[in-house]
Amino acid sequence: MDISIVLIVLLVGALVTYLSGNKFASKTALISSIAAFGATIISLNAFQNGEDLDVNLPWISQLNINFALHVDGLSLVMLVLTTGLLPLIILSGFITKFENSKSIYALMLFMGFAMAGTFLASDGFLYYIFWEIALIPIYFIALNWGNGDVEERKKAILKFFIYTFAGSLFMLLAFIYLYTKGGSFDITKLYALQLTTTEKTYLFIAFFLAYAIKIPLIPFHTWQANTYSKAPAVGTMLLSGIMLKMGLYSVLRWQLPLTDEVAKAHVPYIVGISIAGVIYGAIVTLKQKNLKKFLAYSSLSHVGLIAAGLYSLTFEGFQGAVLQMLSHGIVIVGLFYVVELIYSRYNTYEIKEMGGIRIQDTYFASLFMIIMLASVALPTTFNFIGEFNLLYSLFKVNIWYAVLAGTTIILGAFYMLRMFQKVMLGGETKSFKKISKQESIVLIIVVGLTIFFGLFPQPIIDLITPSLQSILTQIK
Amino acid sequence: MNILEHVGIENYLTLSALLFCIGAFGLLYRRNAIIMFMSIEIMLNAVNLLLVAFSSYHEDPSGQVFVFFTMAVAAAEVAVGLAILVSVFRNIGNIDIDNLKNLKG
Amino acid sequence: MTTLIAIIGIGIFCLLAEIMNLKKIIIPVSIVALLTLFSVNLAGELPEITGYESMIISDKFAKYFSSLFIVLTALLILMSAPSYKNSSKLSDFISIKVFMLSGAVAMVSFSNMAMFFLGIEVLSIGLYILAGSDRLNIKSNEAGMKYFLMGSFASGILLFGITMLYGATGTFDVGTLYEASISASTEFWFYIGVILITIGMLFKVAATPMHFWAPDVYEGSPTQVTAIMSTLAKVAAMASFFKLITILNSTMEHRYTEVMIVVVIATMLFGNIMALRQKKIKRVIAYSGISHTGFMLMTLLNINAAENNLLFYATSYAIAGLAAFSVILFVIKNEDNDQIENFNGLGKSNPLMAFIMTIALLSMAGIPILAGFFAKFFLLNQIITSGFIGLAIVAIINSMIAVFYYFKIVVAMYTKEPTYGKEFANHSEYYIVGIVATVLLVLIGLFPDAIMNLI
Amino acid sequence: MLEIVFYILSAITLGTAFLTVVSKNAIHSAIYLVICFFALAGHYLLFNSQFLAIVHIIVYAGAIMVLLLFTLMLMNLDNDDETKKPLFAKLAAVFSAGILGLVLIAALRKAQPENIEYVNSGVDYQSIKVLGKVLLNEYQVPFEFASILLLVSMIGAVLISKKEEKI
Amino acid sequence: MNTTILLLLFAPLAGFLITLFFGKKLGKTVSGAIGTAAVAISFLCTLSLFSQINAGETIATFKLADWFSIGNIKINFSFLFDQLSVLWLLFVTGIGSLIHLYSISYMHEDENMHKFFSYLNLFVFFMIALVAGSNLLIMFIGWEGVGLCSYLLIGFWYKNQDYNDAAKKAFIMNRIGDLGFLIGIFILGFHFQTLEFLEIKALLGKDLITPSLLSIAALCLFIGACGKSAQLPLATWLPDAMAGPTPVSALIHAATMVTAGIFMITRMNFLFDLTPEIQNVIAIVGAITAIVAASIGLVQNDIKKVLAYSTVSQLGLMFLALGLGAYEVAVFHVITHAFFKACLFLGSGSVIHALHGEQDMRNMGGLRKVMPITFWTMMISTLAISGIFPFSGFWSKDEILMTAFHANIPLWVIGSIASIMTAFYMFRLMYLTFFNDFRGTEEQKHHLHESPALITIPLVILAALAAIGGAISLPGNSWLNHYLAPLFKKHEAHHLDGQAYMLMAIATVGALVGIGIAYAKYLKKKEIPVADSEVQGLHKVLSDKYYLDEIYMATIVKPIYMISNFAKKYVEKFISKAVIGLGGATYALSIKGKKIQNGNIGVYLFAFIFGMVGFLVYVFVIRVK
Repeated sequence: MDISIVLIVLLVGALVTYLSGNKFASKTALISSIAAFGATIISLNAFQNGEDLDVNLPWISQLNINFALHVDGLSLVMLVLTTGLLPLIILSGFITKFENSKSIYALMLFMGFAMAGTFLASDGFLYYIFWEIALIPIYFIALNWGNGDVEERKKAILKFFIYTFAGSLFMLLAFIYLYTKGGSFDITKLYALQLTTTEKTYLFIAFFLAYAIKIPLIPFHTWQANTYSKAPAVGTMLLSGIMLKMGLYSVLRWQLPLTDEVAKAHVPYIVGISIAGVIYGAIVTLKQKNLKKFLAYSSLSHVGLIAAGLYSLTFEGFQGAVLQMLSHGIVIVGLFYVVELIYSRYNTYEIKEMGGIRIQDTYFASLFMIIMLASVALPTTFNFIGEFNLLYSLFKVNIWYAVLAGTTIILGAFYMLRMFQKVMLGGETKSFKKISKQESIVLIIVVGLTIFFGLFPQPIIDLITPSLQSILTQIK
Repeated sequence: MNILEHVGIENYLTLSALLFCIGAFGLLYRRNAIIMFMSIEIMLNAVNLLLVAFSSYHEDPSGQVFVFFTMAVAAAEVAVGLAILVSVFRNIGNIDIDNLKNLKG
Repeated sequence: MTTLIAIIGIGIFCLLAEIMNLKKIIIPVSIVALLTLFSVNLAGELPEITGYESMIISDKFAKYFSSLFIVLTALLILMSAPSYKNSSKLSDFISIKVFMLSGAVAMVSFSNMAMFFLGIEVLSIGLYILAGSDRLNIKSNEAGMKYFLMGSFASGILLFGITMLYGATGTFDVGTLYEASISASTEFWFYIGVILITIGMLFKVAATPMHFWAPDVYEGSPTQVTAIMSTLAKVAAMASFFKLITILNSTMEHRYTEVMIVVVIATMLFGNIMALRQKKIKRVIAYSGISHTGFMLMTLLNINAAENNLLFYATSYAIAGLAAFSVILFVIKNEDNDQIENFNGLGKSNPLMAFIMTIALLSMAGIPILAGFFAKFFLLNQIITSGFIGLAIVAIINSMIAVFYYFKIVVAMYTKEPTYGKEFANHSEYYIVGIVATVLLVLIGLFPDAIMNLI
Repeated sequence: MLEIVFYILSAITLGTAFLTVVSKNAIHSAIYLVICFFALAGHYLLFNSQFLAIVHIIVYAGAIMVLLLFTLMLMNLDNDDETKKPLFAKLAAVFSAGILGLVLIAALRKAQPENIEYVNSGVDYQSIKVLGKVLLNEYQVPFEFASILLLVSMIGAVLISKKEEKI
Repeated sequence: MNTTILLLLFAPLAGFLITLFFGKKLGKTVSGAIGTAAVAISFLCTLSLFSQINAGETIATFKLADWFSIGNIKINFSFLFDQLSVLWLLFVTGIGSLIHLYSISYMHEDENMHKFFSYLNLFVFFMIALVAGSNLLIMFIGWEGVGLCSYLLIGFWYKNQDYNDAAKKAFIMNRIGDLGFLIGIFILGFHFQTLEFLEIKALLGKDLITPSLLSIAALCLFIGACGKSAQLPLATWLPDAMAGPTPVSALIHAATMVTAGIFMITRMNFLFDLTPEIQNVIAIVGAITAIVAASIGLVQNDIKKVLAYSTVSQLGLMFLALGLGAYEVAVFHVITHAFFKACLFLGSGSVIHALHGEQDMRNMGGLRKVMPITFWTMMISTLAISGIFPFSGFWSKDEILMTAFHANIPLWVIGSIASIMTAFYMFRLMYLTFFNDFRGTEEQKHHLHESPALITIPLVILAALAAIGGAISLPGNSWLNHYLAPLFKKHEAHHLDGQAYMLMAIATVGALVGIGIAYAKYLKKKEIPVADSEVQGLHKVLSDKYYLDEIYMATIVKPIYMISNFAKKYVEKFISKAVIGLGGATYALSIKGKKIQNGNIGVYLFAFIFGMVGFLVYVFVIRVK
């Protein structure tokens, strides 16, 4: 057995979903995604039993490109995130009636396939391919099933596509350059390359462009809010829950080890940019009127912190980043699901048109509140562990960085509570249909996961530690 | 007898170049499609002349053989060109190239 | 040589079939014949007629490019079948197309400049004719006229160049010319010849600043002819240009390279930028074709082992073009209206065709996992290996710009409401070509080795 | 002596070519062009390639020019109805043609081999016999291929000119 | 012992879960009973622990589970039961039980009563974690957890957006402190590679950290304490927090949660002892807070607001004591303060309950006769807080002032003045509420009644404790000092000499003066405070709380909003435009290009020829041979 089984399940799932027709598409998709998750868990188990799950098949012989997948703790954790969130996201699609649903569910699974591939690929070229094809399904999902005015949506999504595409092309250049130096795209060979500082600087910039856009870091973030607000909820979840993590993961897996020297020399600046993003994102979030944009900017702030942790080049930063990727992924899916639930009742994303929901559906309000509190990193939630690690790593770089980035716990509470107050609290204004049991499943899973891993994060830490250590050794 | 001993290849080169340029000039200067065709013929003939000159220069027959092909090409081109010209004329009633500006942008 | 003869045979068959009142079988037979020829040619089992190596050689380069041309022509003929269904000139059209193929084959397998020149003229004259073949349509006339005038001018320059080569060496033989090109004592006439030939070829492949004819001619020509121009003609010219450079200029001089770089950049930029605001699909394809020319020209900057890259790029580009044109033909139906609006709502009214078009455009835009991506990738790899990193950056900037207009069409297909009462040219031929091309695009993308290891 | 002939012929060639291009009446242009072709034939004769000269006359002055004239007559375009081109365009034409000529000649001059020795071995290389042999042996393939070219153009000319018949 | 500890920890959590999930089905009384029982169980467990520790048993550490590791630092769910934590738990759970009991009656009319109890139970759980945690991070869990509960309970009546604002403000201001706390944790964790209190204590002597960094760490922790214990400049949330139900004010915002800062500093006393300059800061901040809050309290008319400012002021006094290194004194005052302030709040709740939500003292009066139990219990507590012999407040406050006197005369002066003010405004409260005639509406008057037994029993118990609580640390023979001695650095006790008696006398006289003024003003002259609009001068400054809220609004919140608006409107647009501008430029080029492509074959040929000429010239003509 090897890890490609997960990819195959996802790909076949996408195909079967498409063929199953509109009527059964959602269920088929759910089953496929759960199957993929099951496969992941089995792989995880096998990995922990010491089995070798790697795949290495020749692909393009002339350029020495292989279909190579490598499994370590880090990639497994990201794989679990992907295949774990996918059923949740598909499930949260159930509250929306999609026209031509077979296509959207198939696209979602296909995107899951691409993203899983990104996390697993150990051949630079293969990695790039997966990275790039993940973009196509989300483009179509956002384009065809998005909301808002068609013209504006088109523009926003095209901007998103070109933006990210542009960034990744620079990454492709970087890879090709590396290939010309080493004659292979294999990650271990690339790690072993001896490059001059100038070369590394350019490589760093190329990678940085790709990842800074994907993550996104300021000032490359302007695609984000618009895309989030225009894409359908499931698309937004895929984007924010998993796709952003592709960028962060890649920083860890590719950028830092390959450009160690440069990254090390410029830690203060890059961490500075990231932290600026944290604060800027938080401040801009405050005044957002559209709930989806609100979450987009808050996400900007959160991922800024993750990026800062990564670029701090400390073990704690890496660990915190991985943990926070997971927790942010879980929580943001929950938040967007909440937004979609509200949308399904009120048919609006405008905050000012909401209010008085808690009084009508306290159950929903409680779940929302827990998710909201998790996103402000209350201790005992998963997010706290990540944020604690991240801030600690920044502290190791410079105490002032920790203080500045730490304002996120103040500002985060500020905007989140403000939003919660406006959306949920107050007297009854509009009638709100209580959420059904089925609708609450996603929220319960999210809440459960958040609290569970908030209390027992150590298994994850143990899983990722060896791979993070080896990356750190590579950098040092 | 070799004319090149008297005249020199450079003069033929210059002559051909000038003739070629006159052809090009005609193509640019005129708007009458038929005269533009003629200009093209002049250009091709300039090349023919040069081919013959070089053939003589190298005392090699292939240059002259090539002239035959050039002629064939010229004839073929003229035939096709005139066919197109005629259909243009049938459609718009004249052969002024400046009237053909529907395709642009 | 056998290939050429076989092709000409097929062409003559087309003409004879008309006389023998076998019009109905012309298209099927020629397609089957071409496909048979393709497979036999590709398998290398064609008996070779020896003794003509001084004129035609069938090396690997010639073999694989010829195969590409043959399969392209077969599909193009299939695709053009609906347009000629009721035409009394069917045999003329098909035979011209087949003869054009022979020209294209001559262009990649010549070993004497005469063959090259005749080949390119056969191809060009065939195109002049086809461009103007819609004789009652003023746009078609104009296209034919423009193409003819400018093409002849370019031919004149090409011929001048060949003459200069002859003047410097006294021969038209490729082998001798190659030796002359690497010899230090060659007269400088030779280089003038090289430059003039380059300029002529730049015209044929539509590179800036000799590209102006392309959009106009593409737009004016009947659509299936545009398909030929943007696939077969462009690819053949490109391959032939490549071959010429390998013969004449394998040790490329510094300044020549510089000029070529400028041309490449200008071509890519011009094509892409101009495509942005086009409203007509054929012009978009034309400009995008120009930008692809720019990409393909990059193979010339370092010709060592670049044949495969060119073959790959040419294949993926031409097949994507075929797929796109199958949909364009399907959608625009009559010639006068090829506005992009015609594609509105295609995603709903005909998902399959929309899908084919999407794949074609994505491939052209260079999105993985489609063939177009690998084409660009191999190319970038080549030029970065040769040290032209700046050029690579320009190339990827162009890829970004290209996404704009490709996606404009995609967006039109999926987000706009369909125009009601719009009828499509519902012919199975379009579906066949579209599906075959799409499958090929994906397959080539999945197994790029299949092409990359050929030459 | 031969030089003088060359210069006279050259003058005629260039002059008539120029007149072809600039004369307002298309018929006049055609006439000038015929003269130009004859002058070129004279050049060929100077090279002692009589066969080529004759073929040249037959093909160009005989066939091509007749075709052109015939078309002219057909369209009744002998009168000067060509509207004036803007001065700017004319100047641009003059300028660009001039600069092209200048550059071409400059390039050719620069490429001129320093010491040219003209061989005069007396070997027959341009008699009909030799040319025929070369054409039908060495150049057999292009020769045949040229026929394809002509075939294509023939089909094409018919294709474009013939009316579509309904079947 | 482990069972006891587990029960102690998880009884409130179980109560929380049961009341949260099944509260609605169980009904109000049952869920109230379950909630109360859960805390009572904890109290009993604590008692058991207390008796064990008091009997001289060793300190118990209890590791529940691993949590996570960060670098080499391992962080566990582990708990430390020593003298300090058990003592603290004792009054937390004790007072907590009483207040739960009280709430059964008090909240009976609220439809979400089960939720109220679940929140209270959750609070107690987090408070236990805060107090019993054996490392800084467990303490931090509790720290943030009680903040959350505070948020939930302040905004318990979430229909009113003002209450929600207050809740939000409390949470955010606490978070400012929490950031400080976190940074402090980072500094300690980084340098000691552990967060366990006992280990840090052991490692402190090993020179692992520079003194200046240690000071910074201490300062950061103190900032955390400031936030939680409502010290300046983070004090303004506490008065607003009175928006919550009165039992909440009593439990969270008077007796327990707000003293968490004092607990933390006491817990980390070994650290603060090494940083005298930070101790000075603490003392000064405490003193200033004491006097500022007391002065604001002088003019408040809302009964709960008066108590709130009094709480802030008393907390200031405790910090003063902490700053002077007298931890056991601070603890003593925390305990006595918990008794009498809880009693006062509950009493005021009883009053408010009787008046159906009326909180303005200007509309009260004469309640003495209708509500005798409430009156007497509150009177006892008022005497205690005013520092009248022999009530508990006298002993604890006196010790603080005495310590201040020995350390720094100005601080003593400030503390004394604050005490005088306390006596004044507390008696002002009593007079306005219970004496003279009733000033409310007829309807209210009609409904006036003494509260039911469930409300009065806790009042009586607390009043009793407020009266006699001082016994645990009488000067010269302090059980408390003795009990806590193992935790603190030894320092000499003040002798009970003449000076001490004199200070006691001065304090008592001061309190009596304050009471006298209040008596003269409000009982004799029957003055009623003027309406808010007529207030002016210094009075207005005090009434408007020195404009602290306005200043914060103008200097922090508004600018943030402004930046946010600016960023949203301009910066985002600008970046967006810059990006789109690139696209726009290419588009513009496209238009230009379309003009060149004008369909004129002449132009095309020109371009052709120029290209050709350029090529030739560049490559050939100007080439160096």
